Amino acid sequence: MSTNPNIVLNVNGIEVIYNHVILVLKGVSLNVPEGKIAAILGGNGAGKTTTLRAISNLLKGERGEVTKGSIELRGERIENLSPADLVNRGVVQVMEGRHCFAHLTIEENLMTGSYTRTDKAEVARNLEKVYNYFPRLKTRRTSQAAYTSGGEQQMCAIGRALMANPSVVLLDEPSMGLAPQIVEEVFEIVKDLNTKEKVTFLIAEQNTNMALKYADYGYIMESGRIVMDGAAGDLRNNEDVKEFYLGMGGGERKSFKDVKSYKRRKRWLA
Amino acid sequence: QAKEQFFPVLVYRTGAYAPNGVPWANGYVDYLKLVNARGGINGVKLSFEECETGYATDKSVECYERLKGKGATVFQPLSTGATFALTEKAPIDKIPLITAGYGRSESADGGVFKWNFPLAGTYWVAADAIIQQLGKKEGGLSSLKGKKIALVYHDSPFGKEPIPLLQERASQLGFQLSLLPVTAPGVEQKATWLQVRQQRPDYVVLWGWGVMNSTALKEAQATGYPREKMYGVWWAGAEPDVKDVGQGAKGYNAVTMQHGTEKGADVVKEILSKLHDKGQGTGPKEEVGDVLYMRGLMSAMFAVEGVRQAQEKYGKGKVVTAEQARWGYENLNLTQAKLDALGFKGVMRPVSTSCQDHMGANWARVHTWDGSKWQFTSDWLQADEQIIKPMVKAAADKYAAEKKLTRRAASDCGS
Amino acid sequence: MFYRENGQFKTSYRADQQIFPIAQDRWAILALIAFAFVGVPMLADEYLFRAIFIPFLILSLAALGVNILVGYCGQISLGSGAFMAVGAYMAYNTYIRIEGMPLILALLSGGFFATLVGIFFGFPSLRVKGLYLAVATLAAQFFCDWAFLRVGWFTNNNASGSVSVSNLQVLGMPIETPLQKYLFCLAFLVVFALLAKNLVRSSIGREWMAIRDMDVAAAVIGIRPKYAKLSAFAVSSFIVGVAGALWGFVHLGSWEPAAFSIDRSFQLLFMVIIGGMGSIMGSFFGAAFIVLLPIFIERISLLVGLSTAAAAHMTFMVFGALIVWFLIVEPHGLAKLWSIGKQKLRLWPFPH
Amino acid sequence: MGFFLETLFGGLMAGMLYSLVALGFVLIFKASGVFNFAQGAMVLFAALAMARFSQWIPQWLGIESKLLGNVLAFIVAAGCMFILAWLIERLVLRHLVNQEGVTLLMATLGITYFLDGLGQTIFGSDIYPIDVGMPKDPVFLFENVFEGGVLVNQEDIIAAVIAACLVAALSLFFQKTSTGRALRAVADDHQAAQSIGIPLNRIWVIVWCVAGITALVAGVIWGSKLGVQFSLTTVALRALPVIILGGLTSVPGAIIGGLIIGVGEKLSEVYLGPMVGGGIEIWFAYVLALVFLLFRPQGLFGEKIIDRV
Amino acid sequence: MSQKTIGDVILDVQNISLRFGGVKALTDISFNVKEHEIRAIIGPNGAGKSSMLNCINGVYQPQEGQITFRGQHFKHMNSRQVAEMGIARTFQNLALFKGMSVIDNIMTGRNLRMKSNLFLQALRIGPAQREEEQHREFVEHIIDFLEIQAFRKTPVGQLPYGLQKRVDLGRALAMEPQVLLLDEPMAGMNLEEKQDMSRFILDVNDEFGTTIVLIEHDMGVVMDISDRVVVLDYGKKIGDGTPEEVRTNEEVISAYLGTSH
Ligand SMILES: Nc1ncnc2c1ncn2[C@@H]1O[C@H](COP(=O)(O)OP(=O)(O)OP(=O)(O)O)[C@@H](O)[C@H]1O
Ligand SMILES: Nc1ncnc2c1ncn2[C@@H]1O[C@H](COP(=O)(O)OP(=O)(O)OP(=O)(O)O)[C@@H](O)[C@H]1O
Ligand SMILES: CC(C)C[C@H](N)C(=O)O
Ligand SMILES: [Mg+2]
Ligand SMILES: [Mg+2]
Repeated sequence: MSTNPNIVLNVNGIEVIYNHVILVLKGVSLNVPEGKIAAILGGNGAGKTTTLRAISNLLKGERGEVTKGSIELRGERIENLSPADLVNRGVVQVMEGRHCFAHLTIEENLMTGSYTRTDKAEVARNLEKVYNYFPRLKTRRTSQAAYTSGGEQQMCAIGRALMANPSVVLLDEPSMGLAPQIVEEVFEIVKDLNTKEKVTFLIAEQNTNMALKYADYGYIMESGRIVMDGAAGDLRNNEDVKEFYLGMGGGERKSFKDVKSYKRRKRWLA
Repeated sequence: QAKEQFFPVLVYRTGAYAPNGVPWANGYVDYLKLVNARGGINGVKLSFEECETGYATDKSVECYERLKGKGATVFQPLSTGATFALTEKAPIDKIPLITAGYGRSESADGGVFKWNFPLAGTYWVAADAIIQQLGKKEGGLSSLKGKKIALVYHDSPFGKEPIPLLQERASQLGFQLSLLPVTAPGVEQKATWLQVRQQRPDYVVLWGWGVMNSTALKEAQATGYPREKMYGVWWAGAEPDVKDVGQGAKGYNAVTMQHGTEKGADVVKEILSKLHDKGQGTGPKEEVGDVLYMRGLMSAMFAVEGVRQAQEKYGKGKVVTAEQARWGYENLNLTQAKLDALGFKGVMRPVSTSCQDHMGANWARVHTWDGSKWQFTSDWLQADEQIIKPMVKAAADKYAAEKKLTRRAASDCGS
Repeated sequence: MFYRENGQFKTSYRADQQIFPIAQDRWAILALIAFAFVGVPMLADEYLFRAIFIPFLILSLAALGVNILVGYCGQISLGSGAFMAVGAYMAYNTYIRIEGMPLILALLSGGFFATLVGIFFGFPSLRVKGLYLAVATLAAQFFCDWAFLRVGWFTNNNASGSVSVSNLQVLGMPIETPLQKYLFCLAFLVVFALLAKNLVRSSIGREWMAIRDMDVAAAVIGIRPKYAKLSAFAVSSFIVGVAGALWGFVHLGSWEPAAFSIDRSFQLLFMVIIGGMGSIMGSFFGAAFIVLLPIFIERISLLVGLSTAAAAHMTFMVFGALIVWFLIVEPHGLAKLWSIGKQKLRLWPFPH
Repeated sequence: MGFFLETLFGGLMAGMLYSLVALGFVLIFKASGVFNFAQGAMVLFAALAMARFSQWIPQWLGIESKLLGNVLAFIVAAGCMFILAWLIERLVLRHLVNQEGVTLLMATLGITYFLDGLGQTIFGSDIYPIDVGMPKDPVFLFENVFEGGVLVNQEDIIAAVIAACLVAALSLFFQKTSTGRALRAVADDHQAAQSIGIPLNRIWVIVWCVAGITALVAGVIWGSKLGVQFSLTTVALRALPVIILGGLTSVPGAIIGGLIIGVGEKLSEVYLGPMVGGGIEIWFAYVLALVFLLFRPQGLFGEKIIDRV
Repeated sequence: MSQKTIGDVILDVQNISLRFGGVKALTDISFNVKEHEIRAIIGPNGAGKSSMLNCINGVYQPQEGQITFRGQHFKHMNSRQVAEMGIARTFQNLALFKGMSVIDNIMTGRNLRMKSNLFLQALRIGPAQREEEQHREFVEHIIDFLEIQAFRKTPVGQLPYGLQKRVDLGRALAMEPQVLLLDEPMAGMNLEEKQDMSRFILDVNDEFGTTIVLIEHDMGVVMDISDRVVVLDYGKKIGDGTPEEVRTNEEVISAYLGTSH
């Protein structure tokens, strides 16, 4: 990877501590090349969300801080920028757990997404685009976000981020709570934006199957460390990944019903 | 032990009541300084320390405890609420309380309230003086019959204190009393003054403190109630109460605790020359001699003179204990000659206390705001002992009964 | 190195359910209580007792009560002053009206009447939430302020509307000297703190917290919001009422409604927030912070030679700044700060 | 009847004055989810600045004209409020992003203490006049209809007009501009607002500054009515039932709430008060607000309280 | 795999309609749940699945229709009643008690069964103490079962999303329900965790005989573990039957599954 000259995002050995005492990331390094899709995979509590928060500088509100390492965006150190500065530089995060503005309507939610855009025509175009991607949102445009279904909120959160015309999007579990069709659509949208508009993506995802299908490169994370990385295709063929993340250990997909006992996950780190 | 007679000073120089608390404190402290400049009490120098109470009872208690430990001679809390709380503590600690012009009216009864000294006037005195002045205006107390008098009062023990006396007077003289409470601190009085406008009382008696007073005057102006018909208690008759209203308060009257604004008094001149001209004064020079400043000055004078009196008994030129000082306050005998010598000529009349009478004087005058300064507009008024005495006794007895206290024996009076 | 829970294995759930599961904590607390009962009386002087410790103890007790309602059950209350007042005035009335009423019973009866009033004003909480609920409790506050001034019965028809008590004694022992008063309040506080701690770690305590954190979910698992909220109001106002009675009887001796004004309500709420919502310990920290710190700052300002007024203003400013500073360091209050400190100690000397 | 009208009118006017203070609360709450306990302190601080500068500036610059003096003082005082807003953002809010409401409430308590101390240190703790030439004497209407006429107060009317203008302007601001929308977003979720590029820092400075200027306007009006001194902070307590009745998040609610509370409390004091000894208006205001809340728990115009699982 | 016996209808939903203003969340929905079965509800986003659970739970009150539980009819249910009758539930958007530790969260699930009164609890003597210990023991089993021992005393607000979901399930299990309603229990989990979760669900279903109503978007899971499936779309029921039947239902395919499944 280091041979690629166009690294947009370069995370270098960061350590994150919550509340002054809880050490969560223990030296995470990763980089995302311009115009590619990178995925972070890993179990619950591995630190994916934390990594994304560190990049987009949203840790402060969670009382976390980056204590070691550096984060660069196109060669510029960004640890001390505010999230708003980052959005102005084109980096937008879609937060885990939706976080729609409860009292605002769906449309108002989307419109706040364009806070940093000044061109009215462009905003209108973006809005149209989002509604095209998620027709469901259009039918619910006037309801308060709090009163929409989980999936609708998820669409709203993604759509809202797109309204900022980002060049780098950090997606935290985009597929969560979405119907299978929509999951696929979301990934298609990602691909679409990626190829057509050269938007770079960093995706934290549980749906390994999907993620590796669409990503160019993957990182596997475990207990605050990156334990494996590689091109998506390589990962897909890795035996461990197959077994633990794709459910295809030993060839065939196993039925959920037939999982006999709880898996003892193989730990890459003892 | 101590070489100096220590006077604690509870003050409020901040917060809602600061505009009224500051001049009093300045006067109090200036007088203590003046006594030192004059050479102390028979050579005993005074020391003092301020403690900020913010007019809050619990802060006052804290200050009391703090300064008590330093050998306090006498406390003057300058708040009715704090007076109530300290009244319970003083007998245990054996420290006298001077509450010149406030506190419980029944505490004038030294037989029950051994440690309290509402010197020179209680609220019942003030209320009675006002009624007498109204009587004079109407051409005799009996002409008050059928008149309407409204009491606009601070809704607190302080404000409620005059009610028993006014009711007594109302039933005796046959005027109609209506009670209009104002919730502290009294920044919103529209409803009250609408009621005044509706009832059209012949007189309004204003029993306020702090911002309530100026607000009342402004509302009176806004509802067109004549200020000439308004009579305030002596805590509603100083510069901070009217100066911000200015011309709007013209004609407003207030009963005084004997003194008014006394720029020309000897003691004021002395303070100006001995302290302020040397840069040792407290507070702004222009305010020396203002009403509340004088009140502080006078209160400090009482504190000092009691000690002087006690020295007569317990040893001239010696520091007296609080308990000894109490005897001094109980046996004050400030004759006119003594007062004149102290520089209070024309400011006040004699005060003399006894075992039974802890008040020592019941005189008052009325002064009126002419738009820029206070001016006396009445003769000396004396509260009617016939009415007040029995009320004091009854109330004191009730207190004693509740507390299971017995009246002091005559023998106790000598000590 | 010395503060560790390693090696202290719990062999029963009972052991794990102790108030202080870590042995060091247990010893520390016992030592502290022993010190409070024995050590402090030997060291403190009258000023400390009367001006510092007694108010601190009583307000801690009140803060404890408020914490149950606000911190544990999440019902914002600005009526604590009123409940204190009810406690004080009703204790006064039972005390003087019933011949031979024992002091402790009188104080508890103050708590009992505060409970009734508390439940009454707690009813709106079944419908109204959050800051909006504050208005109901404020109504209690202003109404009680007014009622105690206006209704003669409460003050035994005292003209000025203030009341006083004296000659306190318990089982023939007088509660007169500062030391006796201190021990009396301390005993109350220790007992109530223990009972409160038991409550909050029992099922009722969990119900309160569940209602606080997410009332819809709480209802779904079978918690009755009505019962949980009203019981929190009841328990809280009982404790607050007793504290009010102590404040009147033991600390002031004589009082008027202004002693329990809206400022007191705010003060108590702030103790709870700065000390730590939902923490018994936090109530003590909060009371200490709000009662002691200003006095301390003021005395320092006086020592450096500021005038009375300047010192008072400085106190305000420094105190305000400290509040903000502590919140920035730990938004969840001093109790949280304390537990994080302990956690760090546990890791020490090897960070993480 | 004449008297009833008078009371009614007096209540409406008093209500408008409460609304003016209430507005500051609503503004900050709506735009950042912070219940600003310091609103009363800000009113006092602003009024003190205005009162003192209107006295000092003419002295320093030797200006004769009262109008000019007042205008300059107003500008300087507004400047103070701006600096204050900026400092509050820098030193306080910025470090408390994404914290719970109570924490922020507590922080504003810290600010209250600080301002109280600071204001008195800089400006003194005496009572100071603000004289912007408000007419003080009453006028009487309908003198031919009712005996004694119906008394109204010009000062109140002026204040009411100013309050109405402020409300109109602020409502427009919230409803029609994208900043207004962003403010509401911030109130809902600090973190999400940050994540889509709303600059919290700038937003907060703006909001606090606007609230500061509202406080200044309230301070000038109340100050010219009462004189500027510490008790001015207590008018905030009067505004509490108003905002709660109107809804914490509603600008027009502050006005309607003010009118209802104003009328309710004056009528109750005048007509019910005498029966029970008077002094009831303050608790009556709260009880009135409570009664409304039992029917609409979010206040008359407040945003619905959302609880969904 | 043990042969499981599906019993009678335990929960019967009849003609439920639910509207929010103009939004028709549910229109005339009927379906039933039999004892001991795993019943899945699927459908596109906003179809009304969560609303359906909310109606059963008494959180929402449907305008029309009735619900029958064990032969008792309800026009609408009251949350407390529902809980007492033995219906527990997890939430799509995590409705944990954020400020409480994992243990306390799960213990709240036992509250319905705790009988000692306030005074006993305050004194913590005898029965109260014993009761507390008994229930604690039960909860510890659940904690072991869900493998969250290490987080016992952590405030749940600090746990990662996936673990919070487990605690949510734990709380519901602590109620020892007869019917367990699960709203997307596996959202935000990776495959391995989903396998674990499926195992939990199957075990609960097997060992305790608990009836399960499951909302889930992962078709793999739904098809593998459920006995019968209801499909909702825009508030209407468009399919009901065994996984096999549903999978091949044209309408379901076009509305929800899409072609690739
Ligand atoms: N605000 C916080 N305070 C303390 N600890 C936290 C906080 N947020 C996360 N953690 C801890 O950090 C670790 C990593 O959490 P993170 O949310 O980054 O995981 P994740 O990989 O995103 O998991 P998931 O897939 O479940 O979302 C967890 O152990 C969690 O307990
Ligand atoms: N309280 C409410 N007020 C208004 N509308 C509501 C409310 N609850 C749900 N709705 C609407 O009802 C519809 C169904 O919502 P529901 O949450 O049941 O969907 P769902 O099937 O669970 O979807 P998802 O899979 O996305 O969670 C949605 O359009 C939603 O916006
Ligand atoms: C200066 C004062 C003693 C008057 C005051 N209102 C009080 O009685 O408390
Ligand atoms: Mg995550
Ligand atoms: Mg759902």
